[in-house]
Amino acid sequence: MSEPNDATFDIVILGGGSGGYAAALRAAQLDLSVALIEKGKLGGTCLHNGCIPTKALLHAAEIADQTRESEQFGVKAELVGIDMAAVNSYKDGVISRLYKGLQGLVGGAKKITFVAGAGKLVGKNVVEVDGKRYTGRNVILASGSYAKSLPGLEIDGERIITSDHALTLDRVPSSAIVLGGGVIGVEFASVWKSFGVDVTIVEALPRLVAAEDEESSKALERAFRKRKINFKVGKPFEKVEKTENGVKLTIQGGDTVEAELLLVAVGRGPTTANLGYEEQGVKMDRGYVLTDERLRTSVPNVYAVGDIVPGLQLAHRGFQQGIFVAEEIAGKNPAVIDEAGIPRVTYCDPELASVGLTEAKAKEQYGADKIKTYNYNLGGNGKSQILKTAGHVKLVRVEDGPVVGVHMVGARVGELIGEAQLIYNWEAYPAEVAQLVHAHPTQNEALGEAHLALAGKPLHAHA
Amino acid sequence: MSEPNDATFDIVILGGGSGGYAAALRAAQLDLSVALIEKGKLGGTCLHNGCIPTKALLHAAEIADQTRESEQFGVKAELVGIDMAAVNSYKDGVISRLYKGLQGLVGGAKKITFVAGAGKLVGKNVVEVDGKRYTGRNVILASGSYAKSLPGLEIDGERIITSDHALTLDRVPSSAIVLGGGVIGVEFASVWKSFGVDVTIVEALPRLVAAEDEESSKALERAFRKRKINFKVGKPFEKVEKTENGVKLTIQGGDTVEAELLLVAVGRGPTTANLGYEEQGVKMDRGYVLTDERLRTSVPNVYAVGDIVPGLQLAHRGFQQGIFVAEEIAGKNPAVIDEAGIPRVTYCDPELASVGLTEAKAKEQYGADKIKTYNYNLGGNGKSQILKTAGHVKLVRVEDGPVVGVHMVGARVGELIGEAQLIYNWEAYPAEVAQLVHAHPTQNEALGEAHLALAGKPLHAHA
Amino acid sequence: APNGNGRPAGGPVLAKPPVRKLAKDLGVDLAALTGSGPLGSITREDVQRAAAAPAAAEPLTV
Ligand SMILES: Cc1cc2nc3c(=O)[nH]c(=O)nc-3n(C[C@H](O)[C@H](O)[C@H](O)COP(=O)(O)OP(=O)(O)OC[C@H]3O[C@@H](n4cnc5c(N)ncnc54)[C@H](O)[C@@H]3O)c2cc1C
Ligand SMILES: Cc1cc2nc3c(=O)[nH]c(=O)nc-3n(C[C@H](O)[C@H](O)[C@H](O)COP(=O)(O)OP(=O)(O)OC[C@H]3O[C@@H](n4cnc5c(N)ncnc54)[C@H](O)[C@@H]3O)c2cc1C
Repeated sequence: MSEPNDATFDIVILGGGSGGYAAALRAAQLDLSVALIEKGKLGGTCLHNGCIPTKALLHAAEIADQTRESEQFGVKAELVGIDMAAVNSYKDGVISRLYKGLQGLVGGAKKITFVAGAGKLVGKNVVEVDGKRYTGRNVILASGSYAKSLPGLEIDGERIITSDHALTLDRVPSSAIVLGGGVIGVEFASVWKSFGVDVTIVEALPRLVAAEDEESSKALERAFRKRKINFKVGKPFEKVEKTENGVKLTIQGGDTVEAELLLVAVGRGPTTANLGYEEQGVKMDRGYVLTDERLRTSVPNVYAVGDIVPGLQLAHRGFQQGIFVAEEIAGKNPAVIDEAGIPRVTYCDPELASVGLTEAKAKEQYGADKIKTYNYNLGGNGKSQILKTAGHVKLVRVEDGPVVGVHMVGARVGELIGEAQLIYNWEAYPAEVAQLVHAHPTQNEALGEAHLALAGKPLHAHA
Repeated sequence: MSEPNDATFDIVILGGGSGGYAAALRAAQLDLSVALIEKGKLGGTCLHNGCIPTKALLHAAEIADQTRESEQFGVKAELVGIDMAAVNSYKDGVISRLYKGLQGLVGGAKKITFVAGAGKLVGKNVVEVDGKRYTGRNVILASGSYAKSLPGLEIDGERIITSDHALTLDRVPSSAIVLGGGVIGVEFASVWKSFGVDVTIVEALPRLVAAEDEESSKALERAFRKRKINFKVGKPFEKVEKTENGVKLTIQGGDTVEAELLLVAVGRGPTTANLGYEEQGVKMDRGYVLTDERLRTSVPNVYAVGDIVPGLQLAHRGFQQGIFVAEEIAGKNPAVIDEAGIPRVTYCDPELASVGLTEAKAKEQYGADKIKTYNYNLGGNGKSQILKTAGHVKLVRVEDGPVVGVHMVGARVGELIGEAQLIYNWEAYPAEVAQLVHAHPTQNEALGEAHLALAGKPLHAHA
Repeated sequence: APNGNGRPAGGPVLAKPPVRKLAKDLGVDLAALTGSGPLGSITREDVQRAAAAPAAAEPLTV
């Protein structure tokens, strides 16, 4: 029998970020009782320190750029400057409105008991918070991630910072080094450049956004060069020293960069240390929780979702996994999630968006001779011309088969990924999309044009 | 035998606008010989006096608005004014780049003979241009449309103008009346308001954009009220008088509006008069060319596409019909076009986008008790909050059946219509879209959320 | 050869893309189904019927 202080639930969820709260909301809809344990703020990284604040900064950045370039469109305007206090209050306003909405959803769900506090897995199906034990017929681990650093790189929060600090900076630095040319790195580099900062990205891999299709990286690099965002790729960082007014970073080989501050954006590590996972027998790998494709850990009835599960670290992957596990527990037998079918958007300027396989991966998987690609240049797309953006929509298909990859670069192309997501996941053939002529003049028309071309019937394009 | 001066083609196309040139390009791909006859500029209304220039103006308008409101985002800027000469040269630059591209495509197609001049149907399969006869094994009528006026409303091109004149105005008027609250009317009203003009729309029907779902009209009217765009709906125009400095318009019932100029945007009529269509036996109705669902006119081997065919007057409908007829003539037996499946976008601020049936139409077609709707408010959508836009995504579905209508309002929602177009045309069920959790934080996520909710599993929304 | 649904030769099984995805999720082999939809296309109902009665759908072998 349990202590009077203790409680039992259908599901105990450890962590109230994207993965955890999505699982809680879906479970409650399925009439399961839930304890949702969160030591910080409901909404987690994404809402408070991730997706939302960065995208608010990126939108302020877009407005700064458009104002700066407004004369090209016939609008006479003068950019006076960036008021970081006002930028931050705009950003915080967005967060707090969404936070309130989310609290309303979780608070309004009768089946969810929200528990504020730090939890630890103390039994195979028990999480303890401040001495109180929450027993779950099922447990979902959803403790998320934190900004990593590298050996020899001590984050001081002043001159050497992570995205957490960058999101609350009260000034626009004069110059900055961004260590890491992945998603988070290029997003901050883009924001800062728009705000007038002299930015240099340092990336050990041979190209920016190395997880993307190679042509996407090339197009981004071209655009960044035009924007005068400096980047040095292909060599790892060696050391960092503090200078009188900032930092000096040395790249292997001796090249150095100096700036007012250094943003360390070298990836995110799983928040799993000292949470009792290993002790309870949960199989782990370098801090990540291992699961099968149904998100079951090695311990029966213990599941894991979100950034602690190896793979894409994206909020909507957390949502999808959270919903999946709730449905799985409710016996709904949901379809396994295809990780490649999860859309990926990078919100720098120009934006990148992709779903499915890169050309290289597709060739590896199907054989090089079985893969056809088409690259539709946004130069032929009226709306993109109107926006004065450059880029492309690239399709990867299996010969006589479906589209298995969509890769886009250009201002605002992130919004086209919804359609691409259906095409990839529903295994549509180019001709099936081509048949549906897209709205003119939109950017999504470029997706239509690419499919027309790949189906052998280009409209506003050469074959 | 034909005169030495004459020529015979697989297809003779009368009119080189969206419908005509799409047919020509597709036919050439299918190895058919084509004569493409155009009296004005290749590209027609859409490229030179329609879609493209209006969308360039709307983008300049967006930039003006964002500059005006930049402080809300922390960007200090000052809007000095609109330089109409510069706006026009930006707009003309976009047109001329696209025009050059199109000329390259048509000129590069060996099977297409471009004929500059005004054509007339002088035989059932013969078009005459400047005394020369072009005989087609097939003929496609694609002569497009012109801006209509109303009895008692004489267009003088100065104070009483159509969209043709509005697109080349060399100044920003201080005030304007827009007669007609349809797509073209609300787009110009939106542009002018952003440019600082005092605008009033007068519409005889009871609501703006009356062809759209009623909730879309309501949302647009709410937004326009907030933007201080005046509108008077529900009563027809009675008369217009010129005043010392402008015009005075009287609405039935006696209400009057005065302004510097009056834009007449009461619809577009088919360009079919004196082109020999009736004489050759082509069945017509009030100037429109009647066709069956395979776009055949009443005369064998004579087809019609684009704005002269009753239905939606949209460029991409012209593209789709042009491609259809070329494939039909080539014996490819293409699938009949579902007119409701053609996406509709109105590019004012906020944008409107829809595909499929309105709620009212769906109820008429399936019975009121068989129709379920869901309206997802953009208040819950992170990216829309970041953009500070209001609006909604509304879905109309058949009970236990597919989504049969998607209706959206909000900044930039026009780009979401590509996905909605697949959903409608592929007859997807809400649960099938809901399964694919959308990228966070995007606006297309709102489309995902609406499907989640309609599938009974809302995420960031109440049920 | 092309058909009334506009799907080219060498194209996918005659079913709308979301229906093909549904079949995949339910483990139904579309190639083994006869479509009851327009022009012999496979409908959602065809897929669900096959998924509900896999054993019964199996031809008896002697
Ligand atoms: C700068 C930045 C930008 C990003 N931008 C995007 C983007 O645009 N799009 C996108 O899809 N993704 C983005 N991401 C990634 C996204 O934020 C994560 O993928 C997502 O938050 C992962 O969700 P999660 O639930 O796994 O973890 P988290 O959101 O990290 O949530 C985990 C929660 O668990 C709580 N927790 C941890 N330990 C305990 C404990 N012991 N007891 C109680 N509670 C605990 C934490 O406080 C936290 O709230 C971004 C990330 C960053 C850092
Ligand atoms: C202001 C405005 C904004 C618009 N915005 C959009 C939009 O954003 N999106 C959209 O989809 N649609 C839009 N449209 C509608 C779109 O322009 C039309 O639907 C489209 O152009 C129709 O194509 P068409 O080929 O039928 O006719 P047209 O484009 O009008 O082409 C007909 C061509 O035939 C030629 N012609 C006519 N008679 C003869 C003759 N006797 N001999 C030789 N040539 C001849 C004409 O010169 C013309 O070039 C807009 C229209 C206007 C006016």
